[in-house]
Amino acid sequence: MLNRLVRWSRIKSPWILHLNSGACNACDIEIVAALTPRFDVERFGVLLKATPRHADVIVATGPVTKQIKDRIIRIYEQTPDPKFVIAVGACAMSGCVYRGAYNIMGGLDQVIPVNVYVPGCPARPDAIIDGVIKLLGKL
Amino acid sequence: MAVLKTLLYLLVYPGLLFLFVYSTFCEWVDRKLYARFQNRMGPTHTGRWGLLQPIADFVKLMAKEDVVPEMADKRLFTLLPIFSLAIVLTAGLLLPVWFYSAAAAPMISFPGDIIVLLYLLSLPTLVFFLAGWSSTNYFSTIGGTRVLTMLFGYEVPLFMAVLSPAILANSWRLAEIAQFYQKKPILILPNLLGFVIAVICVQAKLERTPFDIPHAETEIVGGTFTEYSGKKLAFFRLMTDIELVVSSGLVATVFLGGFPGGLWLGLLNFVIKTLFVIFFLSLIRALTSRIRVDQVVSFAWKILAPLAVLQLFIVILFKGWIL
Amino acid sequence: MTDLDIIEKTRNRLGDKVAEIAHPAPRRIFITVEPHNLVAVVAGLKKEIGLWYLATISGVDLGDHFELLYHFGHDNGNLTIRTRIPRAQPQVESLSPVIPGSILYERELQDMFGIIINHIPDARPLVLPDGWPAENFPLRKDWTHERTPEIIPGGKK
Amino acid sequence: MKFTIPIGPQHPALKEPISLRMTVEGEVIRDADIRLGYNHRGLEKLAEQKNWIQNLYLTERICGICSHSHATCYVQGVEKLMEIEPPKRGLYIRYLVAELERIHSHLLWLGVAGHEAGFDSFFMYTWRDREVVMDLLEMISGNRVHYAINTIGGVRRDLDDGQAKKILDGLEVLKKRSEFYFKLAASEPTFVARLAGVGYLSKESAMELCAVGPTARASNVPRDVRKDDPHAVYDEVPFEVCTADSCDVLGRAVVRIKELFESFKISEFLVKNLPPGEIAVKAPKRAKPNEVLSRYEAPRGENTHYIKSNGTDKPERLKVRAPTLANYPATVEMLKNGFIADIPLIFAAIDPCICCAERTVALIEARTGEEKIVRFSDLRRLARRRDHPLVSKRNTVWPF
Repeated sequence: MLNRLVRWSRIKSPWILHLNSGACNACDIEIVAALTPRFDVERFGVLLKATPRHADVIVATGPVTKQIKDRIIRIYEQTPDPKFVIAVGACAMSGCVYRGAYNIMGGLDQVIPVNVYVPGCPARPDAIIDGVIKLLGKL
Repeated sequence: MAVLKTLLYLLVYPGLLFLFVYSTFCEWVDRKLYARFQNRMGPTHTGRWGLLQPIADFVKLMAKEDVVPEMADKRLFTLLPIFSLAIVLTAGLLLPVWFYSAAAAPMISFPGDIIVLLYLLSLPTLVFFLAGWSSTNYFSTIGGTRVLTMLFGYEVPLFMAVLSPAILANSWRLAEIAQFYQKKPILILPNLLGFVIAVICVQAKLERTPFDIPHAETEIVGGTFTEYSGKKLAFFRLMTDIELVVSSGLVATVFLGGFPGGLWLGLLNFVIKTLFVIFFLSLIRALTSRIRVDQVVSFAWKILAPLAVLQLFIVILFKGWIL
Repeated sequence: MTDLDIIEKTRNRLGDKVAEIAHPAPRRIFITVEPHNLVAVVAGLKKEIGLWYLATISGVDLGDHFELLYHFGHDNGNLTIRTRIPRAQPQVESLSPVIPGSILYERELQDMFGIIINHIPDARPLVLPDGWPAENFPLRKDWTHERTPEIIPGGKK
Repeated sequence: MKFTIPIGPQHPALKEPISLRMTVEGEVIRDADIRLGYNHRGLEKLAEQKNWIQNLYLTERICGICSHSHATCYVQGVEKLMEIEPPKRGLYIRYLVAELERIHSHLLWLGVAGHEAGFDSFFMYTWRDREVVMDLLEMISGNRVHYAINTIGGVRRDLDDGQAKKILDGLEVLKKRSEFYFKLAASEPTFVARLAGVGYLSKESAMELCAVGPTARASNVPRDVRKDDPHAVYDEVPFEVCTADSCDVLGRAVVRIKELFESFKISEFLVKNLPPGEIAVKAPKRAKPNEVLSRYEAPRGENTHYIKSNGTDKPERLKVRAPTLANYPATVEMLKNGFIADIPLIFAAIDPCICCAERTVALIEARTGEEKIVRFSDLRRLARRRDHPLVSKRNTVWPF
């Protein structure tokens, strides 16, 4: 009973943290666009939080640069359990055009475990919302 | 029987349980209004019309991992959320809505309870400061100093604004002030200016836009609550919601004639009047942008405080000549 | 001020310091100078035709030489000052006394090509990511990058 | 009470990773140090390994907000190198997309500025209207963000009459909405109080530090590549360079709003005078050894691409200079002696696009200003004092 309540609350209230690990801004503005009136993710209880301590879901964009790698790991560790990671966009999945450049580690999964991949260059807001919902459906 | 009644009073209505449920409802109203002002829907999919959204947030936070930063003062860090919750719950008991028996217990209504209530409502601010300070995070520390700086600004105008209806009613007891205005509702009008000042100050006390400086997201991340997570954050959020209910209840008691009509009608009155105040609070939140902390202090002392003094003058002159 | 005016002025006032003036397209002027004359020419042009805006500095690896192109913008087009420095001794004077905004691009040059900028106000070596190996200059043609193998989470199927 | 606060690399005010280290005394910033490199992807090296067409894809992904501007700047240069002349109709469509992108970018900026100032309703309203222009862009190019409309020698997609009409309708809606909202924003005293007098950058320092774009124009430096270097269609299109003389964040907002209306005008002109004919010519695979400097006025300022070819199908060197990089020294100057509360606004005022700036690395350190230790008791006094004498000087009038 209690477990079901907790599970329900987790599904209904995913707070997200937006993490940019070297993206080109395209996915980022689409994530922000998902908050705005046309898409309005607050309908599903999604709130954009400022600090990793308050967040449940890390929405990360962009290929991982060598400089930011340690930061990403730190932010991931700062987020309290249970936590989930969504990689938004082709860059966060594999590195996209930047794959193989000297300062790129590759996709996000090279650094931290990823739960959901949302493809697209950039992913549309609809796709991002769909990614979040798919993640929640798996809980 | 008396013990049972007291227990019921403390835990169910109007104590813990009622305040919990009603404050989550108020948060939902606030969020929904804020979203509607912005052309959005607000929470819709959690319960009917998203009504359960704040409760879902609360339960989720309770079930989350609770991180205490290494550098923080652990005892203080853990105690503060509970302490602040206790403060606002106590403050909630002082509101004269709970008069279902004519002979109210003297512990909850006594001459001078308006002052106690005001001070109880000031305490959370100090708790915020301590919370920011004990997290030893740069952002929290800045947030903490901002909390205190703002306190110097809005507290005096708020006290003066609440003072004027009390002077007119010639009482320091919330229940009597409310009764006075229930008998002569027309006398609410001279206090209109005070009402506006009080609403603005309550907005500042609750740290909502344009006064959300201590936890301004784009400047200092989470401000005072940057390091708080899990249960503690849940308590702080619940506390803020209850503070919203209690302070709008205070404004409604003092300026809008309290909540007459026994148990059920009184409750209805309470809901309608607090929601009326909360509507204004949400409107201000949606219509303004955040101002700087120096602007808050100068605004409070240059505009709000003189206006509050003016309100006092109006009330004193009114009382001398007309009554 | 049209292109021809600028060319004429440059020729008249700074003719002894300028090696070559080219005008390949409308609103594009390329001036070639010796490295030791660079700062003097920029200062002169700033005084004569009000050249205050340095768009960027491009470095090109030409094998035994580095070519530096200082792209300036003016009210009516673009002026590029070109200079060449030997690879064996990659040194050039800093422009920052004349144009304070140049410091960024000079640091970029230091970082990407290993060109030493003399008298640069902030001489901290430019870092790529922290812990980038020294003497590795990514934009030199002889520098190649070895791709690190990637881990596939969950393993290959 | 002097300490350093780190802002970033992950910070809600910065949607992109960058690290600002602010030395603050209470609420007042004494020194600023910007550390880039979190977003450095090594694009210029990559470009040397890809051919001309592949690089088009790459340059588009320098930045997501002004993706068209980098691609256009690159394509302009490559067309010159290959000595081909794109047909007029293609050019008109290309610069129509460019102007629509400017509209989307400026609307985005206004929303972000509102968000940074804590004015979330303004943010929501502008972003709601931004969806109109996003729809138009999607209709023209098939994509919301990376339009990929450019190709070497012209554009990929044609515009038919129905679409042209839709664009004109959309622009009309946008014009009305923007006018209304900006009036609203101008009449909101808390918002204007937050912008006026903040982030002062004098004309002299703007010129000294080589500021570009709206940042420079708000300091009354009338620099606009579209006028200075009227490439492609810009010599046929009537428009004005917008400037402001208040040198603060309010000025930058005003410049952007004025430019928004210039862009409406230009787009309308381009749609109404769309010439008939082809949209693209065939481009050769290789370019003769040559060099070219291509400039383009992106929403944030001037883009400069220097392209050198060596006779193969790959560039010898592609140098990209994005406007944000040029504005960093000016930002450090603006941040000094401001309040912590103003950091996001000042930083947002240059409309930073870190991903643009960071295809290479840069590290700036501020020249250390006068410093003195301030005790806690002095802080309150400091907080009350009006630090900027400029607050009263409001010579920038809101355009409505």
